[in-house]
Amino acid sequence: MDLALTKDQEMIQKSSREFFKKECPTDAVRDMRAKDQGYDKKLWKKMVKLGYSGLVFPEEYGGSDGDFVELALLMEEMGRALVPSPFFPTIQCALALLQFGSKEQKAKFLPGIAEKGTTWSIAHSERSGRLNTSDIEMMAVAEGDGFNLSGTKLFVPYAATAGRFLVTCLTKANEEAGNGENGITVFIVNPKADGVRIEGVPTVAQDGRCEVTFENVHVSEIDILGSLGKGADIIDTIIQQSAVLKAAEMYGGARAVLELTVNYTKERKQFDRPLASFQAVQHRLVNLMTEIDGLKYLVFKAAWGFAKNNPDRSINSAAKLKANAVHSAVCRQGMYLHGAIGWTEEMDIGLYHRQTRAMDFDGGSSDLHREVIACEMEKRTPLYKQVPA
Amino acid sequence: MDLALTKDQEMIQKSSREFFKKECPTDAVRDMRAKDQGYDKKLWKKMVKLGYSGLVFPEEYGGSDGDFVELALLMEEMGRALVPSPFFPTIQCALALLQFGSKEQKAKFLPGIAEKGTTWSIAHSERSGRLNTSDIEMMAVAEGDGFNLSGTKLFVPYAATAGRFLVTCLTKANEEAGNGENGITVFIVNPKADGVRIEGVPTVAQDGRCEVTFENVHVSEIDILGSLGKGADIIDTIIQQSAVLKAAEMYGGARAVLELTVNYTKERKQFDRPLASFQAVQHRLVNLMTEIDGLKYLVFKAAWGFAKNNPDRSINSAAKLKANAVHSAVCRQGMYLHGAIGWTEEMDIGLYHRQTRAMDFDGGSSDLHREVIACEMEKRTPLYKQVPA
Amino acid sequence: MPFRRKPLLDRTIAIYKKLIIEVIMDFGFSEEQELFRREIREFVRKNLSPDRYWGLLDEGETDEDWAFIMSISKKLAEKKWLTLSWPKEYGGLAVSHVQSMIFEQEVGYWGIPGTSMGISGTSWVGPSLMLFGTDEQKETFLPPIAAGDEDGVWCTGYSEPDSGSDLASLQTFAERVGDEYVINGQKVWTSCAHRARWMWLAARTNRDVKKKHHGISLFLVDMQSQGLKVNPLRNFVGQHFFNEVFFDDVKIPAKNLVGVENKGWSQLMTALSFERGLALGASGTMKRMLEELTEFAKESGSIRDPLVRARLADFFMEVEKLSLLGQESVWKAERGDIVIYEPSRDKANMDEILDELSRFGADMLGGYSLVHPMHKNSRWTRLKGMIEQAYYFVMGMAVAGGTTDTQRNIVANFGLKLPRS
Amino acid sequence: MPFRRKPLLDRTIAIYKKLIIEVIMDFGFSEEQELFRREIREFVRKNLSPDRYWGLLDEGETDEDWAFIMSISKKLAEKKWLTLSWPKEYGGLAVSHVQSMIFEQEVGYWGIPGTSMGISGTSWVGPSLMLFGTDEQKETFLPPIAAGDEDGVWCTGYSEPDSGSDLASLQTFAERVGDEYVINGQKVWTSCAHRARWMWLAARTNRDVKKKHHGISLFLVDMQSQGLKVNPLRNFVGQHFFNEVFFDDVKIPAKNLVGVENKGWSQLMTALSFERGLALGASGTMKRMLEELTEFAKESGSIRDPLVRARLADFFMEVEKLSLLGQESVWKAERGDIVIYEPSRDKANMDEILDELSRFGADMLGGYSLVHPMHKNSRWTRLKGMIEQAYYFVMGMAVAGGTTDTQRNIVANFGLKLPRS
Repeated sequence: MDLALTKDQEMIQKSSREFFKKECPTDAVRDMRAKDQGYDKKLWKKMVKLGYSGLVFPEEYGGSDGDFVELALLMEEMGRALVPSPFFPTIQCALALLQFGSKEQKAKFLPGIAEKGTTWSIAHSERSGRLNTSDIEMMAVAEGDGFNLSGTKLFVPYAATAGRFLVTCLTKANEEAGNGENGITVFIVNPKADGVRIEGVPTVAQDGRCEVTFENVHVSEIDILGSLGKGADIIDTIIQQSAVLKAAEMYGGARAVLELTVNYTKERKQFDRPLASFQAVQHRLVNLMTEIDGLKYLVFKAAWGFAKNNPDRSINSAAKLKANAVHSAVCRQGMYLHGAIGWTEEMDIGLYHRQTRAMDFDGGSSDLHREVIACEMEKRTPLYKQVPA
Repeated sequence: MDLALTKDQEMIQKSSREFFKKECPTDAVRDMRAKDQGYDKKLWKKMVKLGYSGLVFPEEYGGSDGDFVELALLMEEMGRALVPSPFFPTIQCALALLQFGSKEQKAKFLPGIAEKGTTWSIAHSERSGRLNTSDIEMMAVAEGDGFNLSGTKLFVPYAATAGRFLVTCLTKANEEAGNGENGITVFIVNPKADGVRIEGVPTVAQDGRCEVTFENVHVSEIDILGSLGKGADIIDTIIQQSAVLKAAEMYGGARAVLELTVNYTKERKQFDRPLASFQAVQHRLVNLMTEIDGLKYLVFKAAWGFAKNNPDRSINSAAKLKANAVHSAVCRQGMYLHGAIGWTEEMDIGLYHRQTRAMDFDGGSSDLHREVIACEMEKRTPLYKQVPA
Repeated sequence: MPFRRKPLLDRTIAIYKKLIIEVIMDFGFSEEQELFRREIREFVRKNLSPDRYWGLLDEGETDEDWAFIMSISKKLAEKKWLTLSWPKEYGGLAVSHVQSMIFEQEVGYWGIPGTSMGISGTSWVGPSLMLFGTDEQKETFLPPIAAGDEDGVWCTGYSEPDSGSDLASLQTFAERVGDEYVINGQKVWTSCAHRARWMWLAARTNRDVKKKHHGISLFLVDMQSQGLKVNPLRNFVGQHFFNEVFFDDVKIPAKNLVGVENKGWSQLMTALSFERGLALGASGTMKRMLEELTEFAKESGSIRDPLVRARLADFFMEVEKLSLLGQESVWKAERGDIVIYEPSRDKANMDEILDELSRFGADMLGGYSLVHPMHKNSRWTRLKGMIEQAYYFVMGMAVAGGTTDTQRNIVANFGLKLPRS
Repeated sequence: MPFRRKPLLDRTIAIYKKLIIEVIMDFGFSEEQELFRREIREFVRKNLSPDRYWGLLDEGETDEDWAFIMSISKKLAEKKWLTLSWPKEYGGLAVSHVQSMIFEQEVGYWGIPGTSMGISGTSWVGPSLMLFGTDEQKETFLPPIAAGDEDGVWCTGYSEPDSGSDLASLQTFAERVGDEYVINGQKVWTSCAHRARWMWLAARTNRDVKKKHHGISLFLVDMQSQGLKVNPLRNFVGQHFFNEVFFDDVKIPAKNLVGVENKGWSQLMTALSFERGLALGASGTMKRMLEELTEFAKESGSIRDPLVRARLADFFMEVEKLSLLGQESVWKAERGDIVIYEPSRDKANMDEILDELSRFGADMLGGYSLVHPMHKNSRWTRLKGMIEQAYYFVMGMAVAGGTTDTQRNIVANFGLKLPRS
């Protein structure tokens, strides 16, 4: 057990923190969010140039062989600096390509992400507004050399500028098998294909969410990710990985909000004493700090599991579950402790609070992750009943 | 709307408070709880003499025609004074007799309760340790002029001294109908009948709980309460009524614990200032007071519903749900604010805390009542969708 | 002291029975009161579209919104509902506290806009003037409020950049010069200043006082005065409720002083105490949110989820509790008791329940909770945006009426008689 | 500062790959450490019955219980596990902090009794004597502790009737008379005083001090001294952990003073700081409770209830979090950092989680939670009574190690550097 960062990890943490501090101050964040696509392409290009988008790819695909902990550290810094970018959905898809893609698919797509900064997005949730695979209704019907896709995907992040989508569909062959879970297939779809229509959804986080409608969009068989009808496992993996990455981002944001709030309450006087000297204020801050400290270790223990190729589902889900609770709590309580001034658009804390709901949604809701943990607990033989090996 | 008590209600409140203050000080409570049967028969006789046991019976059965609010006020005082007595299970059964009993049954049993203080108990919960009717497994098999009952009931309060039990069973005729809920019948059983075995359960509340085993206990048809196979409705009514009464008792207890704790923190000094001057202590107490104030009105609004013959299931269940939360919270936080001294057997607060689990159990758990409320909410057409009459 | 009533019953059985049935602790309403409730609902059906919910700090973003709100004020004025509790001589209906309560509950539930004439016209400017104002002030200022006129729209100038919850530390100064007061300083978080015709202003008139509570006076300020500037303070999601108001040698006639110079603090406290109904309106609002969420759950099928059921039940209990606590204050006021700590108790509780309810609601909406609360007409908006509105504005509300912590301090001192911390 | 590593990789690819695989932020344990864990579990299987859980303040009610606990101490001593972290010269194993942590986690999970030699022998009496004791004191007092002898059982005399969390206000007085100290006063909440052979006593030796923290000294007191009386303080459910201890002219040799007279406060603070492992043991205990509850849910069928599933998941997260926070302190200590506020942070958090977990557990047990925690063998007892034990004793534990509020104050001042309240 050694909770210190390696030299490489420290370097990533330090250099990315400095980079975002310089390139992505909060005023720039406000400007970027106000843009139609929700981010600044110049900043994105710089991030690509620094190798962020290919961080965890093998060298052969233009990456730098980084590990999952490094990726989590990078997400933490993005969360801290509120970086508006399509990094998260792109990496979600890229990790799935790495694990489930064919050799050809990897060779075709990964270098584009690592070197050219092609962005990807995942078109998964539908009208239920949830990420549960059992809610998928969109159909893909076999035709010719592939399938025709029809349906509507909701809250697809940064879809308007994406170079490719991963799209989840029910495939008929499997639907006939009667099991919805296993009847899902993941397709790689070009947003420029005929029949794709993209419309922006006005979100409070201004994070480029779109409704994407597919009308008889033809996709060739070679653009299936993994195998036909085995998409549920891919989605499950994507959710597990992205839960941890999103939780890392939320940890960075939560820590930043705590710092903003601690500093504000130290400076601000009320009834002739600093706000931070009131016991009620102190205990709120202490409770928040405790949870944020705890979140940190849940996140990095989960990331370490992926880095060691031995991910722990319960820990991954616990990290997101805790992040969902903590990030929202520190934003809301931080707003509260700032008083009325925290409510104004000039103060940075509101920039974080605007993201709380999106952060909760991406990577999976609390209900979803509670159920993952409960399944694991149910399966496990308790230690006290285990017979020694 | 007038939340004041009537003269009669005030009189009951005042007289019973004085009575219990005099006859049931906390030292006496300790002694009574230490007895095998868990209460003092002399005190019980005095309560009967004052008309408590027949308070809400019609005059013809030896009662004084009191209303449900008065009954709730009496329960509040019993809660405040920690009165150990079989009052609650007796009244649970008596109310059921009043509502569902035949003329003969009422004439036979009610005067005994009102005038002689015969105590009753309800033998309902079984090995699931819950009050849900769906958990009933005990069988009653038709034989001769009645039924043979076999099974085990758990956590039956003050069973060892009860003159009669109400016993819930599955009756074969209805079980065949396939619906467990409606296959239940309530029997009036004499504990002295052949085949009844009573064994004390050592509870932390020392409240005379027993395991009651029935082995082929024969019960005549005339001792069925209500009609064959319609017992689920009776149990439902008993739970609704007793939820409110138990909540009233818990309200009295919670208020007493709050007072004990407020007084203690005002007197006790720490770091040269009264404990009650610390903001963290104050806010704990304020939050508790708020909930206890709220509990009061939930309880009495529910009781008012019964008194007006128009009970509101959601309010009844909300009263118990809130009581379960508040009573336990004020006991636990009260213990905490008392510091180590609250932990000693000399202090009264522990007497209340010992009851928290029993209070939660009697009258229905939080889960049970949440489901009652949810069903009501589901059924109701929301106001904004109602078409004006 | 036995209370068996048999002897009593023997003697006066008829009277007694009547007593039992009619005068028990009573949570019900009279026929007249129920009729009034139906009349309000009728008004709502006639005048408000079911597609928009105007509650939860929705004071209207656009000029069209504002015009609509004022049109409702006008209609409310016609029914004298703007001034329901005012004495008849000032154009009110002088109804009981219970009837006012019914109105506030319905306003919360249906989100009826335009009931307060700015942020303060009907609620404390009017009642304060009746107590402390000169006859001329009453004649000038009360009628436009009661009539729902644009000229009866008020904002309140209490908060300042450095005063926070510590109201008495305000620094805006009003200097008596001849028969005028010259005002300099700055107010902040002034809701509705961009709509109001008048400001109810607290300013310092004496700096040489031992206790900062002394030396404060109240004024009636024309928002069109020279030297007065209103600056919008958009909130973090881009909505405009709050303003900064700057006073640069603003001159007002001396007769616009309310009551006695330097005695403003106690008048101001009295004005604050008029704001008793917060929990009543809020419990109405939350009842609505809960019903809408239940309907959403039924439509989406999540009503079958035991977790959703359990939480809905918990919130039902909390909202009912809050509503009953609000009623307690009304009942106390009705019978002439002074209500001291109860509104603070209920305010703190209300903030907490609303915070949790809005978060639960957002969780239930899932992806739909991402939608911007200002886009009420987007086809991805659910429940008229009320959940997002609540989710993002709870903290603003918690702070607006004095922070929850401050409320709890008040309850500690006055409700539980604990020593000051 | 780009961190693309291609140039680096080109040069030193082999070394670099090794780095990645072996030295990332590491939550794992070495083979030796895992072996140690297995050895502890082997010990448990051999020496403890699966039908009783000795954790959660269960120090044994009867003399038979106590004899059993001492027998376990003896066996632990044979393995040198009582003094795992002590230097080898004092009979210890001088293991790393991580290995101590493993031991504490397992002690919590399995509820291994007899690990602390009374309440304080191994945890702070021993380590404090090593720092501040004379050679003679070390030779006399350390071996019986390390050996698990009855003579090595200690209690600690800190709390007094009027001192509460404010330890420095203690009044028990020790007066130097010739080569003795004469002690008068009273201690309270003294765990294990009725079993201990020795007391680690904090007493006042100087009353004329400006700050009450000065003028305190530490002593080693024979519990069989004349004038010393131990009075049981049963708790509210009838269990006997605590005692009052009265000192009536109790004479002890002057050589039983620890360190320097009147400098006891800093020694005492050092002793308190040894108590770092609370959260580690507690998270082990809670992990056990959670596993037992999950099994109960599987057996009773309530595992199919989504409400139960959700709460189990929440507690899994909380316990895992607490465990990781405890590990943070261990890791900091291991690399030589000073741990200041972290134990307070984790103690406050632990109290809260245990409180909620025990209430949830009691709810799950339903009627079975009514059973008295002292009746561990009743056939209605579930989960060896551990839920009821926790439910009724959490508050005692919260108070025992300094109240949760005080812990939060410490975190506020030292963790967040907030000004004193």
